[in-house]
Amino acid sequence: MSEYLIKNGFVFDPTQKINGDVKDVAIQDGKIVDKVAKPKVIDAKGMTVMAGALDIHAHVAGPKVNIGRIFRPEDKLFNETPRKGMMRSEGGFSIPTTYRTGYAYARMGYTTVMEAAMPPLFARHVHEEIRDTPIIDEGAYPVFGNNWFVLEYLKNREIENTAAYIAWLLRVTRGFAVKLVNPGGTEAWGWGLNCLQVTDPVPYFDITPEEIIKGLIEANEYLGLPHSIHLHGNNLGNPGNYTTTLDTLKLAEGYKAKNNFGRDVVMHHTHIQFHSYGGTKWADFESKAKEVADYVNRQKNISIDVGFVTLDETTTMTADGPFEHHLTELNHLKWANADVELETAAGVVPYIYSPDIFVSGVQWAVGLEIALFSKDMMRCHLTTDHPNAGPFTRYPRVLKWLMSQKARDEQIKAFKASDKVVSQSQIAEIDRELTLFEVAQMTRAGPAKVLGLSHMYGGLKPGLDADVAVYDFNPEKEHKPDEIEKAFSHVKFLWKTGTPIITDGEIISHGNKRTLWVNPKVNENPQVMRDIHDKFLKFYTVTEKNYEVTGKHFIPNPFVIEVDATR
Amino acid sequence: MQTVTLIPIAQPGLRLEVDNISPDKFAGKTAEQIAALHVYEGNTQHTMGKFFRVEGESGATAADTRIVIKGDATRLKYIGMRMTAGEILVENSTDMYTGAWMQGGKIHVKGNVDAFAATGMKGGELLIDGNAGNYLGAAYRGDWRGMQSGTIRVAGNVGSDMGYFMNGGTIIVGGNADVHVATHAEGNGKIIIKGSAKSKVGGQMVGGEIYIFGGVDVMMPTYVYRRDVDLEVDGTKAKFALFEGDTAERHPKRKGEVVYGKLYLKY
Amino acid sequence: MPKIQLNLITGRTIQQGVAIEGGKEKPRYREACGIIELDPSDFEKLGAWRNTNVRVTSAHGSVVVKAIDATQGPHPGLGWIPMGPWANSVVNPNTYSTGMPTFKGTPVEVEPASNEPVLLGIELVQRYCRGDKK
Amino acid sequence: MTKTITDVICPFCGTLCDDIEVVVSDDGKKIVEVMNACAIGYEKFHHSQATDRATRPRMQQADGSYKEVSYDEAVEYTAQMFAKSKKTLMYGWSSTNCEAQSVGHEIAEICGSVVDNTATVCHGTTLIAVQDVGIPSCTLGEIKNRADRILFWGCNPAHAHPRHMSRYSIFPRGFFTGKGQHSRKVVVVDPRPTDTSKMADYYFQVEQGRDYELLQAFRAALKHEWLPDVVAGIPKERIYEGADMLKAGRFGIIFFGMGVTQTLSKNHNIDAAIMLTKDLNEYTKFNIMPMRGHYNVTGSGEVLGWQFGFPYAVDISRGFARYNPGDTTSNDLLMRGDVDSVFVIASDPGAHFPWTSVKKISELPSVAVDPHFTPTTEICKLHVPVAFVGIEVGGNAYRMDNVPIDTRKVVDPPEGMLTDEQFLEKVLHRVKELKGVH
Repeated sequence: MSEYLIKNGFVFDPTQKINGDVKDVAIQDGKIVDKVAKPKVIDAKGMTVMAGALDIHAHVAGPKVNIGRIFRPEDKLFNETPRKGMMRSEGGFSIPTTYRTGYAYARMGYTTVMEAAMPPLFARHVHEEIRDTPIIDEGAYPVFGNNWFVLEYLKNREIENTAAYIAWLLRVTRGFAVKLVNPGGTEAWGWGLNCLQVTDPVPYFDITPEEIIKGLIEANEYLGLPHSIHLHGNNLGNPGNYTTTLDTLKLAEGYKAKNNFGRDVVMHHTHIQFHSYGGTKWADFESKAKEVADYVNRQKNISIDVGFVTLDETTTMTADGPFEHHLTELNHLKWANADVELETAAGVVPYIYSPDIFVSGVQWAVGLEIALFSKDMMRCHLTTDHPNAGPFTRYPRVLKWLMSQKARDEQIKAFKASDKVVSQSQIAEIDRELTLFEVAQMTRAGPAKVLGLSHMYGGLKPGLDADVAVYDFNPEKEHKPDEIEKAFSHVKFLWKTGTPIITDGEIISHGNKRTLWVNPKVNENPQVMRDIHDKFLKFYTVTEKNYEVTGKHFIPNPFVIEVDATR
Repeated sequence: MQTVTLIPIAQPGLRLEVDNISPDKFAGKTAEQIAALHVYEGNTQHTMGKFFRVEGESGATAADTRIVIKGDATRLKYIGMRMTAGEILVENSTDMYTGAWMQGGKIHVKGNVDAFAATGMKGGELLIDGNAGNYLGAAYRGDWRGMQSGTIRVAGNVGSDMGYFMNGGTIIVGGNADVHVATHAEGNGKIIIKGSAKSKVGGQMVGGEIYIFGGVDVMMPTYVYRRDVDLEVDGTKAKFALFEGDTAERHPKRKGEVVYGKLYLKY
Repeated sequence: MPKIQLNLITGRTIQQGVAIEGGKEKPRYREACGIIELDPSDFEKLGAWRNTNVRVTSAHGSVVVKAIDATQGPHPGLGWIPMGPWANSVVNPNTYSTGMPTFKGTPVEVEPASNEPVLLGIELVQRYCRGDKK
Repeated sequence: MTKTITDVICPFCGTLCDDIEVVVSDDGKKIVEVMNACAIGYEKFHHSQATDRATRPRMQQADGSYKEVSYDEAVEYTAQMFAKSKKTLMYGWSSTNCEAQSVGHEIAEICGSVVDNTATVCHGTTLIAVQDVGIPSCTLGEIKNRADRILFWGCNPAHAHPRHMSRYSIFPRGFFTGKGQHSRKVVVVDPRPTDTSKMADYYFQVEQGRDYELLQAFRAALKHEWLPDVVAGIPKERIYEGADMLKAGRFGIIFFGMGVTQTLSKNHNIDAAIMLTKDLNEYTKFNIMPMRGHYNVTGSGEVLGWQFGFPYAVDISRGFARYNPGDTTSNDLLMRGDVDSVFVIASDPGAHFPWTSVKKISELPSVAVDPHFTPTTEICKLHVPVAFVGIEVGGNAYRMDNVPIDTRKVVDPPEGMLTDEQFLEKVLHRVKELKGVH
């Protein structure tokens, strides 16, 4: 019987509307409980207590992440740390090794992370990296938006077959949710082409991004999966793309969430910062964060994560193959591309968001504006689309900017083209400073609800998993901006499902890390099974029998979420 | 300027990593404190004192600290790594990474240096009386930012891949160069070879200048003869044939003019 | 004794692949890799019979192999020894600080050596490790 | 009654064929027949059954002969060697599974060793080039389904990857390539005509050692830049013609091999080939792929990549990872005398390193873990025979296009034999005791 009592902390838990009250939190056998008999007592007086945080979108495990690691030795230069006690050696800044990834999330109070894009054919690779990432629970989103089965079924509006295929693929890849990346555009990239608008036809397949997105919303709700579709829309990163984004978000209108996981949204649009740009070219580049945030505020059935730009040298990576080619044409830095048969593609390019470059400054402003214009922080989540807009290790710095206007003003002053950044954005006029309650919504309660995991994560209600973070941060005191960043960079204490991971700032355990996946049951569907068999015979280069991820050597500690979608 | 002298009293079984031999690390330390600094032989951490007798005093800052290494230094890696100021004099030859990532100050090696000397050099001066190994003044693996600034002078010959991804600074070679000179160079670095070069000279070069006095055995096919020019190069007045390339690469425009890598061959 | 200068390259052959999986201690490995493939024109210059032994010498070492007709050619001036201990007795070990020895493009001299034996792979390696390689 | 096991993965080359059928005796102990494999794969499955294979460790004696010892003695010798060494070279890793590699990496981290794989003499220079300029690539199915331009530069799949051409590149009929070979133009660049070039529509006999010049010339030709009359033995007209033919395709692929990675210019050859591919994406769709040799050399690079950040030549001597080919690569370390013991697993440097490096191995405390007798096992102080991965034990492997495929066990290893992973686990356990870590 392992029992802990965290006493006298300032507790922030939106799931219970607890807003900084001084309360005790009790842990027993991995769960939050009302009271405990003989606990080990931790005095959190003057400290901030929250549930463990969730990252709803980060590229932390899998083929393109590893391309990034392998092709950027310079990203490791002078930042490696040696093995210490039971802790493995760490390395890498923008694309850290799996061990540093687990440790770094834990240090910030994060206990659950979702790998944002899993190419199904590479599922084994993704799971091997997840296995070697200590402490944090992880799930992975297989990509569907350019998958030949999906394109062919949806061309004929076959929702039930699409759903049956999704159910099969989630099971054989041990996947968590339905991810779309540049729907249709990445298949077009197979021929060096793209789909920039939701109405652009996909070469050969005679379907549009619009039809793919709506069809997958319908299939996702047919299955009643925990998470909604997780969408990276078309036309990412281009001046004037906010209209494409609004066209994309509108596709969710009229759909209602159907699931048993307490999820209300039918579409999660990810790293929306990259999709909220005005202007016609880089010269007149401007923020359209207000337009996008206002629409999201009105539309209760969609959620977003931001993808804050952190102004670092980082490594961009996405299944949006054509975008990465576009990027390497712009910055002339090394380019990796990885097209995947029948399924998807990926690209990787290093990128420097320089405070000396006006566009980087505006991108920084767009991210912060999206959050600061958002009215419902349960539907607006903190991400950097790691590592695309910046490494996840910068979350505390982002919090500093979100919680302190002073911090924002200091950064604005530091820009070389400060005036132009101000004139092309609204960031300088915003005086909103996020509260810790709102931070807990953005990083805990919100993502947990949208992922359909609020029965496990995101709060401190008795019965939830005992993922608890204690920060050395007194909300009643005044803080200099950098003190905010410092406090959230390194938890004082952390529990993962009741196991002490960090005490007095030191990592003492690798915990009991789990791999989350969703196993939907659907009616027998002989046609889809025939189609699968046929495609493996004719077009795949691995056999059907060699496709499914099985065995402890890939997933030593699975946590399966069963969904019954039989009719 | 104060001088610290290191006299080898023992040789390591493996190569010895002496990144702590740098004016920045020695500054403000007594001989005893310097002798207590760490050096690494594989997985084993030793004190400097185990391999060197330390004599003299360091200055208060790197700038007024001078280090003299006597005796056999051929198994010492990383001498002067990342130094920002001050001086190092090596009376014989050194192993790899001499002056790697140095930012300022001066290193003078009276013998030869092995590969990767002045990797990612940002500034300062590296003087080599003997020969230099491969990858002199080159970028670290994967980095597109090679030698940025500073000066390297080699009296003898250099190995392959000199000035790999060079962005700035000057390298002057008294003798001959092995294959691949200034590959991927961009910006305005300058390489002068008083002897001859082999093949693959200026391959994939976007910008910068190469001057060769003694000829090239096989020219890159992607260099185009432009014209003859009279120049004074490091004290030598002569007529040079100007070639531009690498025509396979993209080339930026400056004031409407396309900027090429320039290869000057002395007649 | 006539000697010819060649540019030596090495690499895989399917016979080499089969032989390494069939057992490198076996004579079959020697038959597959203890050979040098010469262009007919180079055979003429050398004045040696097909399928007789020759000594191949470079600045880095020397080895006796059986000279056979080029199976994939013509390649006048190029000599081919399948990758293995025989080739590695003479290739240029210089890595140019890339980690990769220069396995292809080693200048060699080839001379008839019909009375010298071609050693078995393991024999050859053990010989030069014990230092009794000239 | 025999039984047939289907969808078996061939543990020989990077092609990693996964459609092999193996007929085994009813007691599951003997392989009776192997179907669909190439000559090399067939030989590997069958030779694993050899009655004369070593089944217990062998320690070298003073006279150079070998004496059988127990696995426990072998574990003790190996662990002691690791614990006493200042820097052990742990070389190989390419013919074993990713699970074994992982265990080895922790030993390296605890003992401060260098981990290097066979890429160091195969596609290591490719990895250097990828780090300098990236790599636009794809899975082999993309080529099967889309490619109409296939270029083999310095590689000879007819010999090195026998089923590559039929499964993936020249012949297969895919989704957009229903006519198979007739939908494609095949190009071969090699200093000598090969059995692969016999199948080519275009063959360029490049002057040996001048690939870099020819590649840059092709790039210049794409932009119709000036060229000298002849480059690397090829008339400029043919270079311009070749460039236009590549541009005219809808989806092209360049495969390359040791013909360029091991030839003068090495990483620069690959760099130029990758840039040629990148340039071609201005006109059409093009990708490039190294023809990886050992069936899991790619996997070794991947596991090292996510655990340490570098794909080979990883020096962990100071507890954290460092990487720089030319310094931390096997042949440089051996020739420079910068390691004091050698651990070889799942590869054969004795046969594939220059003799000067092999001699160094024989002079140091050394262990060779390999199912076969090899030149390496016969010069190392200790030979530890193990089960064949992909035949007698499963485990994950990565194909040349980075696709992970879980290999299968088809028969039991001989009584009492350990696998790579089991032996390494025992060594790791003992090393932790000796070093006092947990």
